[in-house]
Amino acid sequence: MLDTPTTQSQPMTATAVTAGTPVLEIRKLTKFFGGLRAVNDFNIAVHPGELAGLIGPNGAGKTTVFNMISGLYMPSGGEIVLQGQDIAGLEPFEVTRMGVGRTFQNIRLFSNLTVLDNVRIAYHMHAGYSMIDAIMRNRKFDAKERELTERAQDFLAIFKLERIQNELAKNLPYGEQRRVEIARALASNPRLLLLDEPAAGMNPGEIVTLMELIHFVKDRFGLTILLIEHQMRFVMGICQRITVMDFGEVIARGTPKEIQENPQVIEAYLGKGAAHA
Amino acid sequence: MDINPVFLLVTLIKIVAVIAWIYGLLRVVGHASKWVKIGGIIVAFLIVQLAISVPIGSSPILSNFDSGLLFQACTMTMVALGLNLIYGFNGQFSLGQWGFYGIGAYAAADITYRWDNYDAAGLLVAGLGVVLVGLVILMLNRILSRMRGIPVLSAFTLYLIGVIVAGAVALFIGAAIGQALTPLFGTEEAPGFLASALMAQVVFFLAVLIAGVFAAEVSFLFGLPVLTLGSDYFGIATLGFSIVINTLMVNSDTILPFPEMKGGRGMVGIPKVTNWFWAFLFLLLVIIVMRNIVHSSTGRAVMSVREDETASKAMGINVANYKLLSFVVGSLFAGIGGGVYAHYIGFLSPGTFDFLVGFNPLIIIVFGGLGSMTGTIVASFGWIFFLEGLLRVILGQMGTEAPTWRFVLYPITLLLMMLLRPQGLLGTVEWGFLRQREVKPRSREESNTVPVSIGAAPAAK
Amino acid sequence: MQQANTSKPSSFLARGSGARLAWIGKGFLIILALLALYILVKSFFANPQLFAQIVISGLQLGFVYALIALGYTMVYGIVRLINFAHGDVFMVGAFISFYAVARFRLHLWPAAAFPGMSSSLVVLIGSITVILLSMLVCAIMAVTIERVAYKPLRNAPRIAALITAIGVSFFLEFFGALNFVFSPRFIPYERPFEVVTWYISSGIHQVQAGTAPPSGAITFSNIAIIIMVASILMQLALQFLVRRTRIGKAMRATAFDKQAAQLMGINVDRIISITFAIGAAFAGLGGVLYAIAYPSIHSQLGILPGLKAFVAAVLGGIGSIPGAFVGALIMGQAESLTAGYISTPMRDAIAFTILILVLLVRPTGIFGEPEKEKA
Amino acid sequence: MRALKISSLFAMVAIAASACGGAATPTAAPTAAPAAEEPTAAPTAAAAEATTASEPAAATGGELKIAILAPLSGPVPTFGVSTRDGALLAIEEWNAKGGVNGMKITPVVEDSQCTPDPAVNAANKVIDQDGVKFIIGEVCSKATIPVSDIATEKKVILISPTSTNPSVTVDSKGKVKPYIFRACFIDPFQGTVGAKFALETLKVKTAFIMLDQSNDYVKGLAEYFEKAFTDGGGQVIGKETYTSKDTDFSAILAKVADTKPDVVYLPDYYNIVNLAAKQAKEKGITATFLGGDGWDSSDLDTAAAEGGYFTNHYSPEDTRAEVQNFVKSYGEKYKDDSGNAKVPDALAALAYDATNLLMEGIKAAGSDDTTKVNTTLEGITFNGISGKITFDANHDPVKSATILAVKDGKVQFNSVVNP
Repeated sequence: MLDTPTTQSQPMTATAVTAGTPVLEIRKLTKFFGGLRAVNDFNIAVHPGELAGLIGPNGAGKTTVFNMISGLYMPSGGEIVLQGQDIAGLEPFEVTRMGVGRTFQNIRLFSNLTVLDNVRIAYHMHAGYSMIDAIMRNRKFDAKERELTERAQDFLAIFKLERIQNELAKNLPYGEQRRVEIARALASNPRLLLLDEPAAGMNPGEIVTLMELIHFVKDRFGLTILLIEHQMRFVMGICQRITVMDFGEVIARGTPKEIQENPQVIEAYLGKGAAHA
Repeated sequence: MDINPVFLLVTLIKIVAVIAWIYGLLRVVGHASKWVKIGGIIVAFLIVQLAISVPIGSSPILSNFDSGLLFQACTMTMVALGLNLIYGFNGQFSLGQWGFYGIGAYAAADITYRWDNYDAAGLLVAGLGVVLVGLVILMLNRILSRMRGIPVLSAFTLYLIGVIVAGAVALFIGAAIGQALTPLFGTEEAPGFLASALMAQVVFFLAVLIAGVFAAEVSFLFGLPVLTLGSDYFGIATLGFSIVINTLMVNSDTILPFPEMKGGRGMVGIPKVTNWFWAFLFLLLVIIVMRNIVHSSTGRAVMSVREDETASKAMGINVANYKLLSFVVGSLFAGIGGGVYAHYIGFLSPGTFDFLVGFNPLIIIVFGGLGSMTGTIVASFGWIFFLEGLLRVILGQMGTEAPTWRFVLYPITLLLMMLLRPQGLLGTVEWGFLRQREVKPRSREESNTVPVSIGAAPAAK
Repeated sequence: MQQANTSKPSSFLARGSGARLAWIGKGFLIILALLALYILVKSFFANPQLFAQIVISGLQLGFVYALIALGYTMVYGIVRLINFAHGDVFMVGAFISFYAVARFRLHLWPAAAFPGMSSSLVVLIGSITVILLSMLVCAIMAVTIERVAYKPLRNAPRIAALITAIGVSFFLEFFGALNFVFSPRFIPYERPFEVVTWYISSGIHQVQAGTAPPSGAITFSNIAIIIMVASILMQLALQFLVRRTRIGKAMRATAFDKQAAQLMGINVDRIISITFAIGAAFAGLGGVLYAIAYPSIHSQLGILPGLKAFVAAVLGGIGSIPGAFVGALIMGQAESLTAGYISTPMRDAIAFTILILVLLVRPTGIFGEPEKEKA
Repeated sequence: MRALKISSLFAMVAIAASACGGAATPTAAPTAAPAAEEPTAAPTAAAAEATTASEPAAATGGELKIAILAPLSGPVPTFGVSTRDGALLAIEEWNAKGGVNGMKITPVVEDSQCTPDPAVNAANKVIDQDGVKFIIGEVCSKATIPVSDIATEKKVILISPTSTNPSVTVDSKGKVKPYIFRACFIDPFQGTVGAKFALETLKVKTAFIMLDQSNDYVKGLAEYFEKAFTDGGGQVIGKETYTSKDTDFSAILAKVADTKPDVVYLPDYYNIVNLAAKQAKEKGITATFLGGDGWDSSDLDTAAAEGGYFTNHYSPEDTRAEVQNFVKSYGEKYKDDSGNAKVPDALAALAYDATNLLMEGIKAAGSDDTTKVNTTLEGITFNGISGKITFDANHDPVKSATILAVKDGKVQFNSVVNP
């Protein structure tokens, strides 16, 4: 408590990162749950402006990797280097403050709050006024609150959510909830965006829209994106480079085309017999 | 005895009038114009003040019975609002609110008691102690918040040591220079500056604030480690807290060094300073502060913790801090409520702060609707006026055996209410001032974003 | 907790600077534990007989708590409801047996039905009848309460059911206090069988009324033994029920995932009712034994034992049956030893402080399963 | 908008206003207590309010309202019921005799729960709404103390039957509160009597004191017993505290067994005695139990307390006519669950005495003017169930104590100790 959210007037585009140095570099990341090895010796490097994909069958450990990057799980070993700084083991809110935004596999909106509030909460750490300002309702509060609200509304406008900004999040249909969640993740001002199965539960038409949307936000905000996805079509259509996991280990990496032809991947997805078929 | 319908009717009308008054007050405070606001507050104050003090015939509209209920409702509102911040808005199931209420009551009463008994050293120690402890906590908080990964228990131990040191320093300073202040009180015949009538009011005001802050400090120390517990476990720990506090009250003269609190015998000699003005002022303050917190970025962060801790963390919100924040602010309100209560009733006994009675604020906020400030206010007033007002009037008229039925009817009402409206009386409805200002959607032209052409919204409706 | 074994010197975060202070918190706890240990050891050597006596009384208390705590923990495990009315069911159990014994002389029915039966057998069968009656009435009552007050709220917010639980608790306490129900008085309880006390002093001897046992003798009574045996038996029976029977399996399934259990064809409503019934039956048994041990009953009798038992259940890890048992024993000892050696008026305060400290070290109680990490 | 600033502005304005009159607001309310009234006759709400107050005090004829504040619900309803029954019996008897000064007495029973807030509400209600000028109650000191302040302010006569805390009749500065009386003797007397009895009659040397720290009544008795016992040459070899909610006394009793005192002083209510004495018996403790008036109840477990003694206000076996008549009429009016006549306990007797005291006071004053009644009560000599009562300077009654013995399963009269 008692901390004042830092006033960071960052531009809406992420600070330029020297090309070549990865935004995110994970080395030898390992996670045990009790005796169970969920992730073993996981390595990945995501470069600035890249749209990288992480795929694998159910239970391969993809979400566990995400949870370790965003600080929800404490890694059992390894390094997570975000722009030259090791963030392994930091509290989630600290990771977020360092510029990592994420969405969740099963949508986690603040369901009893309005869409606008959902997005405004994401910008809380940059709100720029303290609780004392809020209690006094002074000029600083008014100015910053207006700025913050307008900013949030900008995001909503981008996602075509401005008409429903005062709806409670729980009352929205699924597709809109997804978009609110992405808008919210973007509002936290990330450089690296982690998308956990953004296309889950969407029909092909929606998926196309979503792909356009992701491309748009990536270019619009200069983001680096790492996404987990089940739907091959989606991943193959959007990602530049793909890493495949199975049983907590990386089994393949490469361009979509390379991955599609990799027998190990086919085996992991379709079972042993399939590769020989 | 016969049932007297006039009494019943009058009592009912009074309840309706009180709720109408609350509605009016909230509307007026929420008004855009500054002058309507000021005028409205003063009018709202005066209406009740006149009803209390100006007799019609030989009895005022609001008799002592009614005004007593009013004061109790005001303090109950403060306590319940605090709990609503903790539980309703932040989702931390706390049963310890009554303990903080008790702490506030005893602390404020002790300060004014010392003032009343010309104990300058005691006053100094109390004031200084609370301030120093507060400063130490703030200072340590600054230092510790820079350290990463400090275990909660270690932080707690450090705070505890800091608080003990601060308390000892206050005690030392108070003892050293306290006596020098005694002449300021003057004598019984020629009261000095400190003993004047004006100072009685000022001391009371400060005492209530100090008591609130003291309750907040205790809640900080207690909440720091305990808020790491999961919801229900936290509830039990806080229940334990209120029982520990109650036990300490019973033993305040033997185990704690406060002979004037007289332990289980109850503390007498507390000046009865609370009047409608103070009750109203503190109520208004609590309502305004609460509303301003809730409808701000801080408030949204607090609510996000209730909605989904994990998502909240992923949005960069320091969940532990916001739990602690709402717990401390909620306890501050309870402490202030306790201070006001102590000076209304003029007598404190540990029995008032028994854990069974401590369920009342919880019942009230659930009744009113979790996360609804209006609901809490209305439910607090309604609850007191129903249980202590209406029920007393009805049963009092039904013969000598009927009053034993009071606590049979009350739980039945409780059950029916919960079964019929599990979301609470008002759900999440807010009135006037307490409503969040609606933000108008910005049209595309206004926004400075580039129009996007990503196709129509997904069809999954 | 596992610490990331990173060896990254470049980290500007100075991570670990706080973690290195972990010894402060641990030290604090260790000092408290040592203090408690010191008091106990010192008291033990000062007067071992007294110490043993206090431990025995703590055991008796703890086993009664265990009987009540089982009900709390079962109900919580299945419907996640803190059933505040459970303590009052316990009270009703005590009253049912009181009426059965004092009014209807039910404990003497074998003598009336089979004249010539040996008196000890009469007492045995009679007492068991009374106890079974209490358990049955409590079970029926609990199921009724569940149907009326909790079931309609199963899909409402959890807090709504908690408030109705408090309401039911108030209702039982104050309805019971009405003159024509249990009356508001503290009623001297008539026992179905007499309490016999023995003392250990070079052999076991019975305490004769009016004569003091020799100094240094440790006394214990038949009711203490009955409470312990009953409590342990019930614990074992419950373990058997939950682990080995179909109903037990259904209970565990329901506790694990109500919806999935329903899909598996389990009648969840029935399982919940059974859970309430079993918990209440144990409370009823506890009520009778408690009243026999502490023979003064009134309508608010259940509040404090109920609360303590609940705390015991939390201490042991709510939802866990052995946890409730162990928690109750710890609670009994904590109370008894505090009363004996630290300060009687602070007994509850210290019991709760212990609870809070245990929770800080093990946030879900001693036997509680750690809360699932969710993401 | 700037609601906070505005409210603080408002605060300043109002502080200025209240500095002169703020503190006085409660007293600014009219203090003339509303008199008896016929509420049903009032046509409208406002008129009802007005009639409550404006009808002149009926000195003769009409109605005299007496409020009985008793804890009928809450933690100790049993005390409330006894108190109410005792007081109602007295009122009934007076009404049968034609009332006081020709006024018919109407009781107003209110539940005050033995807790400050409800007690204050109940008091305010009976004073403001019902226009009562005389209160019998409350039972518990912690409820009577705040009520006594209200009564003093409103010039309402209050006689507490059983509140023993000195603060009931004396304020924190040591001044006697006018209009406030009590019908029971206070702790110093009873504690001292108990100690004297132990030393002189029982001729014991060592005592063990068990007390409830949170109960001022028990604490007071224990304190004065200890003082008198030590002063008289006895030795207090142990002192252990418990709380009123305890049921298990084994830890304390283990210590009692260990120290082997001659007497155990347990000045608590019968419910605690039932438990503690019974457990002591089962543990083979042979010390004599000694207690105070709290033991007095038909629910005292005589088997548990066998061999014990306690000081009391009266004995139902007392042969005085007042006592026997009281016991008889109480038993006729109130029956227990199985239809047997109830034996009045000390609470009932004291409530009965308190009510009679009040009536005598009103009768002697010749009117229901509380100032006059106050004066007559201060000088009254009244022969009640609990002995001859006069009031000392602190409005505490000066009267004799009775010592009762529990013997052969019965409570028997032992002796009377005069002050």
